Formats: sequence, structure tokens, C-alpha cells
Amino acid sequence: TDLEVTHWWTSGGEAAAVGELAKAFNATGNKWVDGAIAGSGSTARPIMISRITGGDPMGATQFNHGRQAEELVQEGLMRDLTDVAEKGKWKEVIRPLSLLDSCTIGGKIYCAPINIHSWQWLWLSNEAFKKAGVEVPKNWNEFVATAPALQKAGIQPLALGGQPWQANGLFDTLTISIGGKELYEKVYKDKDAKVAGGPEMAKIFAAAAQARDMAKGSNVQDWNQATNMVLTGKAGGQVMGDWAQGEFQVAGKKAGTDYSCLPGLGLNGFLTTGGDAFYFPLLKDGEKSKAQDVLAATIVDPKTQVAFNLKKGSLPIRGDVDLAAANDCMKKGLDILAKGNVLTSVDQLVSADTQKQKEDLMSEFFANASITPEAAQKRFANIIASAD
Amino acid sequence: MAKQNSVSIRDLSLSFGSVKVLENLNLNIRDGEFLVLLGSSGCGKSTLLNCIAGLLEPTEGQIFIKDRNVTWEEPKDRGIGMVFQSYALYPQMTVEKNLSFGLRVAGLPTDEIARRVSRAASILQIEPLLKRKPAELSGGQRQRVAIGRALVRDVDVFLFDEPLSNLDAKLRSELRVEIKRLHQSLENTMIYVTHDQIEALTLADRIAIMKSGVIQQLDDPTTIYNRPRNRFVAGFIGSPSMNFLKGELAAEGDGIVFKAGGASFSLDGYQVGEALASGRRVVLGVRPEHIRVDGDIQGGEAHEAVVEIEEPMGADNLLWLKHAGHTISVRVGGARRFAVGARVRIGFDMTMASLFDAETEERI
Amino acid sequence: MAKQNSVSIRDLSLSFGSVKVLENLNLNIRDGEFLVLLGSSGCGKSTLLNCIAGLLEPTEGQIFIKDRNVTWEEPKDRGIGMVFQSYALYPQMTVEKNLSFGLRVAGLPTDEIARRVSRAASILQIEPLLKRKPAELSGGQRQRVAIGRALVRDVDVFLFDEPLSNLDAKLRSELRVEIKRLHQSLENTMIYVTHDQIEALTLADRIAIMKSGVIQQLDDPTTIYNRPRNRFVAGFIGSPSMNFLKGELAAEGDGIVFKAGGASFSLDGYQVGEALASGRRVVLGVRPEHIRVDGDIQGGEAHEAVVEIEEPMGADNLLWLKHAGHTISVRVGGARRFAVGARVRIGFDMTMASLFDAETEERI
Amino acid sequence: MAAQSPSGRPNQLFRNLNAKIASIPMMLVALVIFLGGTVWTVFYSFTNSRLLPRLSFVGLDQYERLWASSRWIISIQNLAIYGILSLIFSLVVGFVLAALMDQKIRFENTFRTIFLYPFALSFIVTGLVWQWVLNPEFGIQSVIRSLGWTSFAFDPLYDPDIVIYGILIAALWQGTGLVMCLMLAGLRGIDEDIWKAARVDGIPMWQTYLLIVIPMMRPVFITTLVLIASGIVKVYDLVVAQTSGGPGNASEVPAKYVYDYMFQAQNLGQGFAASTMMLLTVAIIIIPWAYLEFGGRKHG
Amino acid sequence: MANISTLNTAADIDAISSRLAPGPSGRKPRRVLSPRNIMLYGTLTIAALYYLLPLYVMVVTSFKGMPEVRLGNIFSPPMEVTFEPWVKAWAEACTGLNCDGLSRGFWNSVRILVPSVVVSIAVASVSGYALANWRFKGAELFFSILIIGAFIPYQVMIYPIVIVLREIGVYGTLTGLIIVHTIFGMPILTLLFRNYFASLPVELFKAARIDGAGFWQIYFRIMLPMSLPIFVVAMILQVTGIWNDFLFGVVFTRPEYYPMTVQLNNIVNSVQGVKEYNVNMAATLLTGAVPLIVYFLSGRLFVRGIAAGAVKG
Ligand SMILES: Nc1ncnc2c1ncn2[C@@H]1O[C@H](COP(=O)(O)OP(=O)(O)OP(=O)(O)O)[C@@H](O)[C@H]1O
Ligand SMILES: Nc1ncnc2c1ncn2[C@@H]1O[C@H](COP(=O)(O)OP(=O)(O)OP(=O)(O)O)[C@@H](O)[C@H]1O
Ligand SMILES: [Mg+2]
Ligand SMILES: [Mg+2]
Repeated sequence: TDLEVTHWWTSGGEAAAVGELAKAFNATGNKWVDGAIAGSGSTARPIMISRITGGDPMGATQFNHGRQAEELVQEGLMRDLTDVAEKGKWKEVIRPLSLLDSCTIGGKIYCAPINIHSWQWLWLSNEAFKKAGVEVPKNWNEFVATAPALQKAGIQPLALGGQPWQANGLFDTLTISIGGKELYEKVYKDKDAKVAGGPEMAKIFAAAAQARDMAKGSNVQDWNQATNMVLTGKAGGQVMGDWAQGEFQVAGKKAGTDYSCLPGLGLNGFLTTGGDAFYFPLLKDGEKSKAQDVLAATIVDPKTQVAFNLKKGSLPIRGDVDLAAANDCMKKGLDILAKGNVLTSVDQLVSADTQKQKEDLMSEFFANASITPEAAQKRFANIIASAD
Repeated sequence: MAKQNSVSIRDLSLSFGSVKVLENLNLNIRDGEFLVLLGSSGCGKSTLLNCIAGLLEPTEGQIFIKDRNVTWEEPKDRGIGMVFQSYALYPQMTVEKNLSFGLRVAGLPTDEIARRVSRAASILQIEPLLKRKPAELSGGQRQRVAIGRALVRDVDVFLFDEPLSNLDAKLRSELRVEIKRLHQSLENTMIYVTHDQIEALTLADRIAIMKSGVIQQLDDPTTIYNRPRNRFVAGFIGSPSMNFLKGELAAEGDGIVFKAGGASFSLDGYQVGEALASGRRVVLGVRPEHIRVDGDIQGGEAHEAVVEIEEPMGADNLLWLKHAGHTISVRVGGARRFAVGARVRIGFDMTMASLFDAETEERI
Repeated sequence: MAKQNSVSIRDLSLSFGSVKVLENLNLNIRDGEFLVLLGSSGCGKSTLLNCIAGLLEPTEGQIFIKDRNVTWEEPKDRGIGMVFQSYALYPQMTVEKNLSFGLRVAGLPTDEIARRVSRAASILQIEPLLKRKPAELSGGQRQRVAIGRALVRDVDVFLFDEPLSNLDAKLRSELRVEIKRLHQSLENTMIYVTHDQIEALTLADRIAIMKSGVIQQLDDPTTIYNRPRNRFVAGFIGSPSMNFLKGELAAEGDGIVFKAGGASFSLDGYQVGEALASGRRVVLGVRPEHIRVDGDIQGGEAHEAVVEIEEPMGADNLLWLKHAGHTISVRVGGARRFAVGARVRIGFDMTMASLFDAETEERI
Repeated sequence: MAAQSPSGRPNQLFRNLNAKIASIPMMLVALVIFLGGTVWTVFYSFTNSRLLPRLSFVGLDQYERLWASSRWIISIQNLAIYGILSLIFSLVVGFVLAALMDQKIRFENTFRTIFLYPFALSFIVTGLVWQWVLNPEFGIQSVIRSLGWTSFAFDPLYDPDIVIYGILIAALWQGTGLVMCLMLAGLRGIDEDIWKAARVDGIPMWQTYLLIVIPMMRPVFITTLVLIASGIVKVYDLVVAQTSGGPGNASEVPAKYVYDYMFQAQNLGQGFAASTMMLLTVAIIIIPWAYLEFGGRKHG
Repeated sequence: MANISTLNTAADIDAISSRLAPGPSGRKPRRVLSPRNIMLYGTLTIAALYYLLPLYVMVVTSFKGMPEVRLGNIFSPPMEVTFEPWVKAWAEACTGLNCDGLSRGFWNSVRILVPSVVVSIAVASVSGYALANWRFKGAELFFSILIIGAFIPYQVMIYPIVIVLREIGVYGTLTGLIIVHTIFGMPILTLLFRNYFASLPVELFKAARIDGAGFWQIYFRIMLPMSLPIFVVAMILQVTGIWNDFLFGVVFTRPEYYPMTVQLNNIVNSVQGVKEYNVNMAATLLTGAVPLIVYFLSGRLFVRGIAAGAVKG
């Protein structure tokens, strides 16, 4: 049966990963009809939501982990996958289990998680540091210290794309890696506006201001263009999720020799578990519904998990798969995961609305050097105060 | 109701929004009559015609055509044909198509259509033009096609809305004659709108003179010309305009005379409608051709005047004279010439003059 | 060069691309003269006027104004003022601004501007209108403002391009008189383009009749009317048109007579330009007012005719008669009425007739 | 038959029935889509609808938040700057080009086509091309620097202070051709005699244009204004394609705010509040104009 | 002959015997390089350069290879002309798993374009005709609403339209998309048609009514044949609008109908490392080709139609 699947995975590594998924699904005798929408989730999501609410849903669609599809489920537009989950013993194999929590609404499971993405990575270009004649830094603080040397060598210290979500991600990463788990949970989980406006958070904003100076002059829009700057040694480093890994891989670069990766910015070992999941709109056609179940099972299947995540550069959602083929960076991530040093991602803790407001703030802050960290923090505290 | 009425309009009113264009208008047009609606621009002539045609809905009142109440009927069902000022030929169709369009729309059989078209074409002598498009015709030919379009419809009433006013003077006078001929041979009722008085005078059996939506006088051309009902009609008809002298009636001798600017004019020969009271303020109207100059004066009194301007017009010669403060226009034969500044003597032909009340402006 | 020439045009040619509109045209206009350019539509009247004004560049030839060669000068430096058919008033300016705009641009002192504007306004009697905008004026008032705009410029030569043709008949005849008065008081040279022969006849000192870019006859109105140079001029002037009878000359008795359709007409009284040869094919032209009917016939021969159509025109009555296969129009007094179909006798006034060669169409 | 009463008047509803039937699509679009959609939008702007419209009213909360948002304020400011400048420049550039084209020039067709062709391209394409031409690394700046002026700086799209002008450059490139065409058509509609009268009066060319011709072209200016203004309010694609609202939020516009909050932030209520504000602005500008244009002369 | 017939009075003969006097005669000589011409053509040429520059850059870049693009100078002509970017853009560029470039979207665009243009113009022209010639109570009110509708940002209307289309069951179909294009083309097109039909002589309409033609007969047999210019304008506006549309194409249809612009967006936005500017430019040119061709073929009619339809307000 033909099943149309919409997603926004269009960059090199992403597309390769989708290819694996499609291959696995086609192997079950069904047909994957690709509905890629380029331009990241912010372009694609409105289209997906319109189609689902408009009564012409696709067979399956990607969303991020979190609350993006909550209301669609509540409206009864999504297919209940509990049966598939039980058959596949998802509750037992999926790790961390919090991933499944965000798929669970009213005790029923509505989505199939496919990968884990963590934001807290610092990607460094070994070549760039060699050119600048400094050691490749071991953590964020060292990285900040090398900035003048890089600049002198005509190298952009920090690459940062212009899209708002990148600035926002950088900030969240700084919060976790510099501020630590407690601060992170107080601010985002408990939504404690006092903490958000407090001195702990002020440090984060100071760091963000530093990052702002380092990122000044990276005139690119897309994240992978920023990654490309690191890849070609035009920039020293980039804070970006583990999906950046895929770009290095496609370019044939070797972790450790060509580039370095520092999870948790090399400061502490916490990763958030965001990522992607597939949702299956309720369809009238029985045949298609069956195909949806098959796809859901395929997604969680260990073989698919391995093939997909290797290409994508993300981490698998189950602990029982063997990722011998994984490279150094992924292994570092798997280690942290195994240690259980995971945090729920901001996406899951706050609503898209709050995220958007944060994004607006951060993109303004990072683009405009005239906004003081103090002023930004005050606005941040306001957002947290009204967050939901 | 008199059976001979072809078109009959009862208490017709029409307003555009708050502007009343026609008000309580009544008009009966006899079968086979050629009626001309004459009036200055904007007086509501076209509006009235459009009401008769069914292209505008009256606000109130009724319209009868051939004794049938057609107030609410579609234009095509009224038995009328209409010819427009701008011809309104369908530019993309040949003359033949233009003529037959209405018939084809009505679904007439082909041979009947062909018969009617060829009859109309022969009446109007446009057979050689049948295959041409309107753009390839001259103004006069276009006008003929436009008439033909009404002709093929075999209607009882023809409506013309200033059909000649886009043409030049020469063509206008030729087509005028043709329309007159057409009417004589077809004997249909024709209602003809114009603001050209020559057209009105030459074509009409009766003329209806309109002013701001009201019919001022409805009469045959001679009566209208010679015995205008009021000062508006008198001034509107005739070119150059009738001369008006303001003054008052005075008793002189055993009769009543007209006094203006020091001069007094005997009213001998004037056909009085009502009794003339001395002291009444009146206006005397005399047409330029009813003033005799010098040698032409046939008895009666004569007044002196000075030639101010001379306008030779070929067949005639128009003089503008100064007389006791008034400027008076006089028409003399084309062969008689006068020098500007010359003194002449003039005499009024009172049998052809008109007297109006100064207040009501109605004819006395 | 004769000093009295105000405007003088030498060997003027003008083509639009390959279309020759004017060809080798020569024309001298005397100081203070009122010259009318008369011709049918598209004959090049406006083109000629625009050349004089400097709005079109001639392809060849020269133009002199007041004996100054202005062929290459800007319009504003030629000492001309121009009045357009469509008035061409600046719609967003008041009348006063319209009049003074050109002067202000030229940088005249304010009091001089005020003086000229008020003089023009008083000549044209538009003082009460000075604060209005063109949209708030009637057609005649607009025309006056347009004339005023030329007037304030204190120019030697006035050019008028069909200034009255957008107006209705009544207004036209009024303004005609005013323009004539204006000319009499200003004594400027005026060149006036029209296709209305009444305007031409009444206004002109001399008329230039044009046809396809060529001047056919240049003469004073009476000569043009009574002694047209060729058949085109004869037919173009006069309304209704001159009656033309095709026939030939024949010897009869001791004189030459004109024979057409079986009837023969004596040529007594005709002023012959050249010798008349018997057998020559000619066209006889007689104007409608030079044909006498019934009682008016003063001796001479009479022919019988049938009344076909009668057109009463108020002051006159126009008869269309059938005579020996020709249709002949005759103008009689407005008071004389004839029944259609009646038989009448007619006589031609040969002193006023014209004879044209059938081939060259030139006057004999 | 004189007694036949005027009650023979047929039902007004059925007069010109075909015309009414044929107008149904127009009426439906006007009523259901534009009016209905507007009412619906305004209605839900008082709720706290998230991903899907919900009837939980929160009063004016969404509006308070809207006007407290710095991004919205910047959007409004940007729209004002962009709107006023693009109005002025479109009209001025369009008119000047049209006036030049009206001088009986040679190659008129060629020039006209050159000025008009960008109008055939979408805003996406326009944004893309200009993003590239204005890119400091590849575009004009780098070319001029490579010619020797190494300090030359022209990177409007990466400078928050002038980014909106960078967008304006592209917008004008795309839209002035159409304005030029409209103006040209208007100029050609001016009575030939007016030009002649002005020449005879000795009025210089520029004064003729400024004081006589432009005031006469009022209808053209109005049509043009409607076209440009409706485009200005809707500007979205161009910004997305050129800068995505960046750097930071320096080039945000209201339409983008609406879109982002409706779909990305999944806060329909906020998006609707913003669109209501936009509609309100439009209404304030348009309704008096529409009244003058269509109400004033009913039977045009 | 002309001269002879003007010879009348003695004075005339005097003047003519002297013939042409010395001094200016005929056409005023003009230098080709007069200041006026330099200003005029100079300004026009500079303006033309501004308008042509982006097109030049697009064309030039699309024929360069990537290495050359990286070299930096976007204005230099290609040293080595390559058609590879064009081939890639047309047939090879990937989005997600589909690597058939724009070619797939092209036919979708055509499939969307033709019916949408036809239907939207048909509906708008009939509405404009009804408004101009068959005025009935309230018509102007609807029209005013429609004109105000022209100012509503599309984004605002997406949700209500999704709901409406869902309710009538055409969401996601080609029909639905055609309806959407018709709706959004309605205000401006109706305005154009209304103004145009209103500028035709009313008497034609009256004559046709007297001839007994009804609403549709007048429309098809009288009005349509006279309206070529305005139809050309409407067609150009709609062809550009619909062909260039991205939002509706993607929101209101499903992938098998995605128009070319969606592919363009995908190609342009799914960058792998360095943006392949040459491919992007080729794709851009390919996408813009149809409206551009329509323009170049009908530019003259466009101006005529604008003059007829838009200007007489
Ligand atoms: N559709 C309309 N709406 C409002 N007023 C109108 C309309 N049509 C005509 N009028 C007004 O009605 C009056 C009469 O108009 P109508 O066209 O009947 O005049 P007319 O006598 O035919 O004039 P003309 O000789 O200029 O054709 C005029 O004052 C005109 O302004
Ligand atoms: N700009 C032009 N290009 C080409 N031909 C022209 C142009 N202007 C006028 N003509 C032609 O020159 C001829 C004379 O035109 P002109 O305007 O002088 O006529 P006219 O005598 O003034 O006519 P009317 O009485 O209609 O105003 C016409 O045949 C016209 O078609
Ligand atoms: Mg009328
Ligand atoms: Mg002319």
C-alpha cells in the first residue's frame, strides 16, 4: 500500500537517513511516498497541520518530540498506536522512557519515536585551530579564550546561522552546560520566574553575550551552512545538535582528526533528549491503516534504528541495539545516555508558543549587540513567568 | 381610451437616487406619428426614451404600447426598435450579422432571417456593405446599419436617440431626408430624440419640447414655431433666437400698445389670447425674419436702429442691430449687404410676434 | 516682401512618415485679417495650424510671422495664442490661474499679470467666474476662458482650432457673434479652423477651402458662395447643398442653352468666364434659394416639378422636388407650405448659377 | 385596460435573475470568505486558541500581549517605513520612468519589457536573487572590494539598521515596472491639446508635469495606490526569502508575525489578534477611500 | 496645382514670386547627442541596467561550475560554460528521496495553472460584467467588500479557507486549489473587468437587450469578443500569480500536485553544505520561464489592456 510520509529532512545526511527508513518500509511490501518539505520544521509544520485539520491527511508525518501534536490528538485526528506498541513491547525497549511519555496522551500511545537528538554539542574544526596556532580547546571556556587568536587568523570563532531556533538552541545549551541540571529544571520545568531573573541565570546571559561577540559576522542563514564553515575551517566551532554529525559524515570527515566534538560543551555530561517521532493521522481507508501500523513497527525495529541513526547522526531510541559502527562522537553520546544523564528537552517542557517567544528574544539578542544581557534577562523572566 | 394611441405614457416618474429626472409625465403618441422630443442637454429626453424601451425602470407610472401595458416587460417583448447616437453596432460582427443578431437570438428560421435582412438592406441601400464590419463603414453607412437593425425586427415603434448628432452637417442633412422618406414609406410610429431644432422642425409631425423632465409644449412644428406656449419654447426654437424686448402695455389712442425703452410699438394684428390690461409688464418676442428693414417695410410704424455686426450666411444675411438699448437680430436676404455702423429703419411684423407675461412667462 | 503680411507660409510640406499631409502650401495672411480654414475632416487644417503655432515641425518650407522667420522658433516665442477644440484648460486650476499661469511662468510682475487678467476677463465678461474651476463652468464659459488664455498673452496672431465644435447649436451661434465682436475690437490677425460652413461664412474676411492638404480656393465669403472656383467648393459650401444637373451645352436660337434630361435651360444672365462651345459636357449648379417657385417666378422660362418632401425649418421651408429625373432642393419662405405630391412650376435664377466643366470640374 | 394596476410589477427578486445567479460566486467570496473569514478571525482573537480554534475566551489578553511584544512593535515600524518608502519610490520612480518613456523614444518596447519583466517573477525568486546580489561575500560588496576599495561596505541584509532598505531595493525592482506601465497608460490618456496649450503658454516641461499633468492623473494614481498598498500590507514572501526576518528580528513584518504565531508558535489566538490589528489598519485606510470612490458616484 | 489655386490677389503673387527667403527652413536640425537625448537615454539606460543586473547575474551564474562560483565575482561571465546546473535543476536535484528536479513540478504547475487561470478569469469576468452592466441592489456593497478583501494578507485567510474547503469536501484536491486561486484572484480581477466593461459604450449593451439577448448571450456574443485587451491583462496577472504561488500549492494540495515552486523552494532550501548557487539560479530561471515568456510575447497588449482597464477608474 502506498503511504505518503511528510517530513522536513532534506539536507544531505537527513535525506540519506530517510532513504534507509523508506527502504525498510518498502521491504515490507508497502510503498513509501516521499513528501519532503524543505526549509525546516517551521515551514513544514503549518502545512502538515493544515492538511490534517483540512481533512486530507497524509499517511504519516514527522513531528518533534514534545507537544507539537498534542491538540491534534485531543481532537481525535490521530491514530492510536497502543496495540502496535504493546506488540512491540515499546515500554520495555525504549530508552529513555520519557520519550514514550510525550507520545502518551490519556494513557494511549499516539506516536512512534524514531531518534534522539541532543542539542548540547560543540563542534570544532581542528584545521582552524591549527591555522590559528592554538590547541584545540577541551571545553567551552577554553574555546572562548581562543577566540582572539582565531579572529587574528581571520577565522570566525563561532558559526551561528541566522534562523531564530539556532540562537535559541545555543542559549538553552549554555543554560544546561554552564548552569547545570538544577537551574535548567527550575527554569523550564518549574517555570520559576524568580530563578529566571536571578543571578544564576545572569551568568548564562553573560556567557550568551560572549557567544554573541564570537558569532558576530557569520553571515549565513541555515544551520548546515554554519556547519559548513566549521567543516571547511572557516569557523572555529559551532554549537549545534548532533545532527551536525551527519554533515561531517557526508563530507567524509573523521571525528578526532578533522573535527572534534564536545558533548555538554565539554563542561558537564548532560544531554537533552529531543528528537523526532512519527505520528499517524486517522485514515478512513482500512488498508492504509494497516500500512500505518507496519510503518510504526518498522520505525521502532532495531535494524531500522541502526541504519537510520547511523546516517542521521542521531542516537537510537532503544538501548538494546548494537552500534558498533558508530563513530567516536556518537559513542560519547551513547555513553552519556547509558549513564542516564538525560534531561527532558525544552520542547517538551514548554509550549511552542513559549518557545517562539524565546526564539524571538534570542534572535533579537544575538543579532543586536546593543541589547544588554540584563535587559534580555528581564524579558526572559517575563516569558518564563507567563510560560505554559 | 382613444384607440389610435400607439404609445401612451401615464404619470411617469423616474428618479436616480434623490434626483428626480422625470416627474408625472403624460404623453400620447398616435399610431404612425413622427414625434420628436426636443430639449437641451440633460433635460431627460434619453431617460424618457429608455423608459419606453424598457431599459430603465420607471419609479412610478405606466407605459402602454399598442394599448398593452408593457411597464414591466422586457425590452425585446415591447415591439420596439431603437437607434442610438453612437450607432452601437457590434464591432466584431459583419453588417449582416449585426442586422440578424436579434433574429438569431430569437430563434427565427434562417430563411425568414435572410428575407428580412435583405429587405432591410434594400430599403436602406446597404446591400453592398453586408459583408463588411462596422469599422470599415463611414459614419452615414453606420447610421443606416443601425436603423436597419431596428428595421429587421418588424416593430411597431421606432425609437431614435439623437441618431444624427455624431455626423457632420452635410451628412446630417442628407440622412434627415432619408429618415423622413423612411417614415413616409413605413408609416410606423417613430419617437425621435434630438436637441437640434432643425431636425425637430423638419422631421416631426408633432414636437414635444422638454425642460427639466417636464413637457413644455406638444404641438405641430408650425404652431410651436409661430405660437410658442411660453418664453422658454419661444427662445429655444429658432436660430438665431427670437428677439425679446422687455416692456409694458400702455393704452394709447383707442388701443393698447407695447412700450419699451422709450419706443412704443402698435400691437395691430397681434392675435390676443386674453384681454390686454394697460400697465401689465410683458415681454415682446419677434423672430429675426419677422423684422423688416428699410425697403421691405410694408406700412406701419418704423424705428431707427444701427447696424452693429453683419453675418453673411450664404443664403441669408444676419444683422445685429442696436435699437433703444436692445440688441436685435434681423434676418435679410443673402444678397442685401449693410455696412457696420449704418443707420437703418426697422418694422415689426406683429401678426407673427408673441407676447409673454413678464412674471409667468406664459403666452398672452 | 509685402509688408502687410502678418503670417506668411512658403512652400510648406509636412509628412507623417510616408503620408504627405501638406504639400507645397503657400498662404499669406494680412495684418488684422480674419482668415478661416475650412475643409472636411482629415484634410489637414489642424496640421497646418499646428505648423503655424510651432507645435509641429514642417518637413520643408518656411513660416513668417510679422515678417520674422519663425520656422525654428519655440511656440511661446512666436507671438501667437491658440484656442483648442477641447478647450485644454488646466482642470485643477481656477480660471484666474488658468489665465495667469503662462505669465507667471514667464516671470511677469504681479501687477502686470493682474492687469492683463482683469482686462481679458472684462473683455470676455468672465469676471464672476475667476475663482471657479473649469469643471464648474458651462461649455460656453470654458470656451471663453480658453480664449482668455490667448488674450492675456498680448499676441499678434490668434489661432483657433474648431473652438466651437463641442458646443450645442444655440451656444455656438452666440459665441460666434462674440468672436466676431472680439475681432472687431482687437483687430488682431486671426486664423480660425472649422468644418462648419456657417462659421466660416459669418466670421471670415477670407476663407481658405482645403481638400487633402491643398487649398482649393481663397476668397472672401461672398465670392466663395456665389462664384465657387470648382465643383468641390460649390458643393461643400451651402446647406442644403447646391443642386447639380449634369447635361451639355447646345446651341439654340442665337445663344447657347443648357440641356439636361430632356429639358433645356436658357443661360441668360450667366456671367461666363470663357467661351461656351456647343456640345461641351457640363454641370449646372444652382443653389436652393436661387430657384423660384410658382408665384415668385419673375419671367423667364418655367419647368414643372413634383413636391416629394417638405422640410419646414421655421424661418424657411425646404422643398425636395422631382424634376426630369433629378431631385432638386428649393428653399422658400417659412410661411409658404406645399402638399407632398403637389405639382409646382420652378424657374432658375441664372445670374446666380454656376457652370462647371464635367471633366475638370473647374468653373467655366 | 387603464385599470390594469401597477401591481403587475413582478417580484423584484426575480428581475435580472441571471445576473444575480452569475454574481453568486462573487457574493459568496465576499460574504463567506472575506467577510466571514474576517469575522471568524476577529472572533477567535478573543480566545486563547492554540493549535486549533477553541472557544475559551480570554478577553483582550491577546491584544495586551501583542502590544507588549517588541517583535510586533518592530514589525509595525518596519511596515510603516517600508510602506511609506515603497509608496513614494514606486510612484516617483514609476512616474519618472513613464515620463521618460513618453518622450517618443526609440526602443520603447525594449525598455518597457526590461522594466516590466521582474513583475513576472515571484517574490521568492526576487528575494533569492537580491539576497545573492547583496550578499557581502559574493555580491556587490565583494566585487567592489576586489576592484580595490577594500573598505567598501554594502551589506544591507546583514545590518539590522538598514536591512529594511535592502528589502525595499528588491521590492522596487519587482514592482516599479507595473507602476510605470500604469502611469504610462495614464499619460497616454491625457488630452494631446493640454500639452500643446502648455507649450504655447511657454510652460517648461517639468512644470507641465508637476502642476498640470500629475493633478490630471488622479484616477491612475488611485488605481496604482490600491495595487501598491495592498501589496505592501501583504508583504511576506519577500522578507522570508531574503532575510527570514533577520538579522535578529530587524526585518520582521506584521504578516510574518501572524504566520509565525499561528503556525510555528501554535498560538492561533495571538495570530488572530495580530491579523485583526492589521485588518483594522487596512479598514481605517480603505473604508473612507472606498466610500469616496464607490459611494460618492453611484451610477458612474 | 496647389500653388496656382492660391494665386489670388496681387499681393499673393508678389510674395510667392520671391519664393523661399534665406534663413531657417524646413525641419529644425537636431543633434543626435543633444543634452536632452543624453539625459533621456542615459537615465533610461541606467535604469535598465538596474533592472537587468539580477537577470544577468542569474543567467551568468547558472552557466558556471561550482568552483567558479566560489571564486567570488558574480558579475564575471563564465570562463567555461556548463549546462550541468540546468540539467541538475531540471532533472536531478533532490528533495528528500525524490531526485527528479523541477521536471516533476513543471507538469503539476501546468495542471494547476491552466484550469485555475481559466476558472478564475471566467468567474471574475462574469462578476465584473454583472457589476458593470446589470447593476442590482447591493451589488456595489459586495464589490466594496471584495476590494477590501484585496488587502487581507493571505496568511490570515488560510484557516478559514481550510475549514470551508473541508466542509465542502474538496480539501486537498485540485478543485480545492482552483477555488483558492479563484478566490484570491477575485478582487483585483473583478475590479479590472468591472472598469473595463464600464468603459465600453453602454449603448451596445442596450442595443443587445433590445435585440432580445439575455445575460449570457450578451456576455458571450457581445462583450467577450470586444474584451481581448483586458483578458490579456487578466491572463498575465493570473499566470504570473498562480505560477509563482508557493503557499497555496503546498497548503491546499498533496505532494502529487506540488507545483514547481515547491520544488524550487526545496532545491533552494535543501542545501548540502555550500549552497549550489548555480543550480539555484538555473532552477530559478526555469521556474520563472513560463511567466517571462508570457510577458515577452504579450507585453504590448498588456500595456494596452492596462490602459483600457485600470486607468479609467
Ligand atoms: N444613471 C444616472 N444616474 C444619475 N443621474 C442620471 C443618470 N442618467 C442620467 N442622469 C441625469 O438625468 C438627467 C437627464 O439625463 P438624460 O440622459 O435623459 O438627458 P438628455 O436629455 O438625454 O440629455 P442629452 O441631450 O445630453 O443626451 C441628467 O441631469 C443626468 O445628469
Ligand atoms: N500624428 C500623426 N501621424 C500620422 N498621421 C497623422 C497624424 N496627425 C494627423 N495625421 C493625418 O493627417 C491628416 C490631417 O489631419 P488633421 O488633424 O490636420 O485634419 P483636420 O483637417 O484637422 O481634421 P478634423 O476636422 O477632423 O480635425 C489626417 O489624414 C490624419 O490622419
Ligand atoms: Mg441623451
Ligand atoms: Mg482638426
